[in-house]
Amino acid sequence: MSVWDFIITNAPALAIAVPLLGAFLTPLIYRAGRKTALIWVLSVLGFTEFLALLLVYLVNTYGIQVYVFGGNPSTLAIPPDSGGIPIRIIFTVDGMSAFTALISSTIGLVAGIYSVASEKGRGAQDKFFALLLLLVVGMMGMALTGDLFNFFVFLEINSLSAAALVSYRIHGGKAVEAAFKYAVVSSIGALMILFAIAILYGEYDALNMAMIAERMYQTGFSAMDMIAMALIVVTLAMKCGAVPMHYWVPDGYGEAPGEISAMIMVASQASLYGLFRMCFTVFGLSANTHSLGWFLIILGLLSMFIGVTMAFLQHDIKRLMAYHSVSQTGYMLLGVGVGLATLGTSAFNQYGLFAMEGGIFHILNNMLYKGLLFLTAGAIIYRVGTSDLNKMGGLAHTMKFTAIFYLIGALAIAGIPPFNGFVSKLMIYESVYQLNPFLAVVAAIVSMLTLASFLKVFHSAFMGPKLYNVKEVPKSMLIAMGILSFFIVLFGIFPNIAMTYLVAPAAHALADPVGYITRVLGGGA
Amino acid sequence: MRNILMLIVFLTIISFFMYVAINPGDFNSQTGEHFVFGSPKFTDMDNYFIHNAQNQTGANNVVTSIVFDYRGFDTLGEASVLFTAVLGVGLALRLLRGDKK
Amino acid sequence: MIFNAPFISVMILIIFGLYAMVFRRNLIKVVIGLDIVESAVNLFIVSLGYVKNGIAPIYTNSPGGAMVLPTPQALTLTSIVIGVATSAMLLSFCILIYRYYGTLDTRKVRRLRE
Amino acid sequence: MMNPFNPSISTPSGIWNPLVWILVFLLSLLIAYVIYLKGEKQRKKGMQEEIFLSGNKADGNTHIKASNIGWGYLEAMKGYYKLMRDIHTGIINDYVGWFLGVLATMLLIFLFWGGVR
Repeated sequence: MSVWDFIITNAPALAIAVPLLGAFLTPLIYRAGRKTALIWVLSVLGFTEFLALLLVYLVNTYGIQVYVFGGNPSTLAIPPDSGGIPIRIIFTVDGMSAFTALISSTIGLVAGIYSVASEKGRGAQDKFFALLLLLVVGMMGMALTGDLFNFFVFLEINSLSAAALVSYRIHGGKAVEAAFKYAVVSSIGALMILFAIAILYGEYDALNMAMIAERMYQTGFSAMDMIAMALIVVTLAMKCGAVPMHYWVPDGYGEAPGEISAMIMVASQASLYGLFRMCFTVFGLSANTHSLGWFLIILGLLSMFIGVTMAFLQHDIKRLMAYHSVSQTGYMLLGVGVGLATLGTSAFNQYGLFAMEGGIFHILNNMLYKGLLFLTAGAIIYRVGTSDLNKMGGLAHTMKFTAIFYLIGALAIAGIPPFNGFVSKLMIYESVYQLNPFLAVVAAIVSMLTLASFLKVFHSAFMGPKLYNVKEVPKSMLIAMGILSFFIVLFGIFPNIAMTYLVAPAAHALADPVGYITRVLGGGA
Repeated sequence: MRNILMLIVFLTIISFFMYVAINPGDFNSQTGEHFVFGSPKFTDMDNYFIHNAQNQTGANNVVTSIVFDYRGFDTLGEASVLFTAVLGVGLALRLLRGDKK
Repeated sequence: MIFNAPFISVMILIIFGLYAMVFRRNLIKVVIGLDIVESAVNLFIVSLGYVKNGIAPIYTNSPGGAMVLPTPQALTLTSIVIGVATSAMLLSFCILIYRYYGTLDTRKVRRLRE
Repeated sequence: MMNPFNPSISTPSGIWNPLVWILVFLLSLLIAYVIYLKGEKQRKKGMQEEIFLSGNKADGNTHIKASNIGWGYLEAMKGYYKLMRDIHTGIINDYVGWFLGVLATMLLIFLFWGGVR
């Protein structure tokens, strides 16, 4: 068996194992010098990115990939002597998982490149880079796993490493406060998920998502399932920053370093993935998806509106952007919520699937432009030394590239046409309008307020007289921002590239829980 | 005001959690009790472990065989969580140890 | 119903933990509340696996008869370690917060608001 | 399967093509430039170039602070923002409390509004 065959066969496991090995070895390799460690970290991140791309290719070519840890062969989901129940931990990679894994590893790579320069000269960098890799592990694991308890374990890796990274720049204790709040909130959430997993285990004696969904469908949706569903859905909605529980978002994103804000933003998208996976695959067959969908829609509306209005109030650049990511999460919840509310009816094929595609495309776009904006905010703070917008001004005189990148990101997030934000917003407006016109109106108003507050940032940070005599940021930060800007423009002009290879498979995978279940419980190939 | 609201919230949560514990049957009474202490409803996955663990893994302790074989990947994840926490504590407390910056 | 007494005590523990997290104004007590919830959930998982008159799932010197379900015990082992890791992180953050803010009162530890 | 390099995307009620949009944008730039060229030739330097800020004459070095931007909007929405400020307390107990509140609401909604099919 050649190396290539080995990689193809074990791609889902390697996508976890490679960054995990990288994280374990980083503190050791850092002893050999910073440069060696950086080469190591970046090559690990690059290889992870390659594996995620390979997973997307495999899923698009051969359908859902099943990987059984310890199975012989590794695709044997159901052992022949077990009577049709999955025994071991199973990774199930469908379109949505591959999509989330791809955006997670991409933002990890970009943040790695960016932090080469931005964290130079700070202490404890071996731990910083190891935690960065662990955060990638957490996101990838949440995306790829098909086992509930395993999902919980990766959720904990995700939240703990994110909390540690938030506290990296201690910033007079403020960053530690933010990290504490983030850690408390995500720990109680994770415990509630564990509680729900215990309820589901006690009822069905299974931990595999497909098996639980199958048994739930057979025995009927009981009150226990309802309570477990409420626990899981509310927790994951909190982890992705939906509004009545969004308070940790501005704290956490606002105090973290720029590239870490971008990564935590994508980590919360991984929780969003978990939310969609639970709603569609685990509970989608049995529960009342109509009311569940409307719950997501209402959360999305609240997130959109309150997020954007609170953002307008802020004068701290990172906090402002953090509130905007609350608002952008609202768009995704709205789009996918419309898909969930219409699931199983004739409206689903008319506009529900399209709304889901819009919501999922928005996840990709949000990763690109919100990541870019956080990186530009990090660049500004790197040069100016403050995050207070009131003290900024005239940066466009000297930081020309940063200004251009900021403008690309701001226009994209506001939905100005040739950039990618417009495409997904258009898809959401058009389809949501058909469910209820009010939803589309709110979405459009939120989009306008977004533009207003980013113009405010542009004016106060980049325009005006030259207050600071600063240089352009170092090259590695510009490269990281340039990568994201390139994809923003590319997906803005050719949206069908993303639609064909990433978004449409993801939406179809979510909308087809039966395919997921039969692929796992059908015995594997 | 806050306390009254939180009281209502707590009462709701208590009633639902107690429902989980006492488990008198379903709301729409399609199905009976789901889990009773001492007699689980489904046991097939665990029966597989109990019957096959000794043959397949060579461990007399079934829990060991699950922790290190059937669900060994969870144990790897657990080790990673511990590693994460160690790194995080080291990162957070680096100033107390007197590292620079 | 009364046979579900272990579950009932677990729920009471969870409620106590949540109460501590919502109403106690000390950061350490909030962390303690979190730990109570965590122990309660672990207890819940373990008690789910009990089979009437079951013995520990170990074949060495086994007297025979029904065995309790092994999976919950394995899950609890994992989740205990995770809980320890979480508490360690949170308490180290508490140390730092006390160092920089000089207080552990939650009403004063809020330089980040709005 | 769609052609991935086809820029146009069709929505339930229309079609969107970024290339056409860019063409129209460039065309409108061209038209604007033509109109600009047709402007008055007699315009001299120093005729209409003074900067005013809210009616006061300003030198070129004034910079509006971020907190002062959108003052009218914030003033109009005062009640709403007061409510929002009250909600965002920044106390960790309240963060957990809101989580439990949404959990309780969700449980009640699903109990009375069809969580069980």
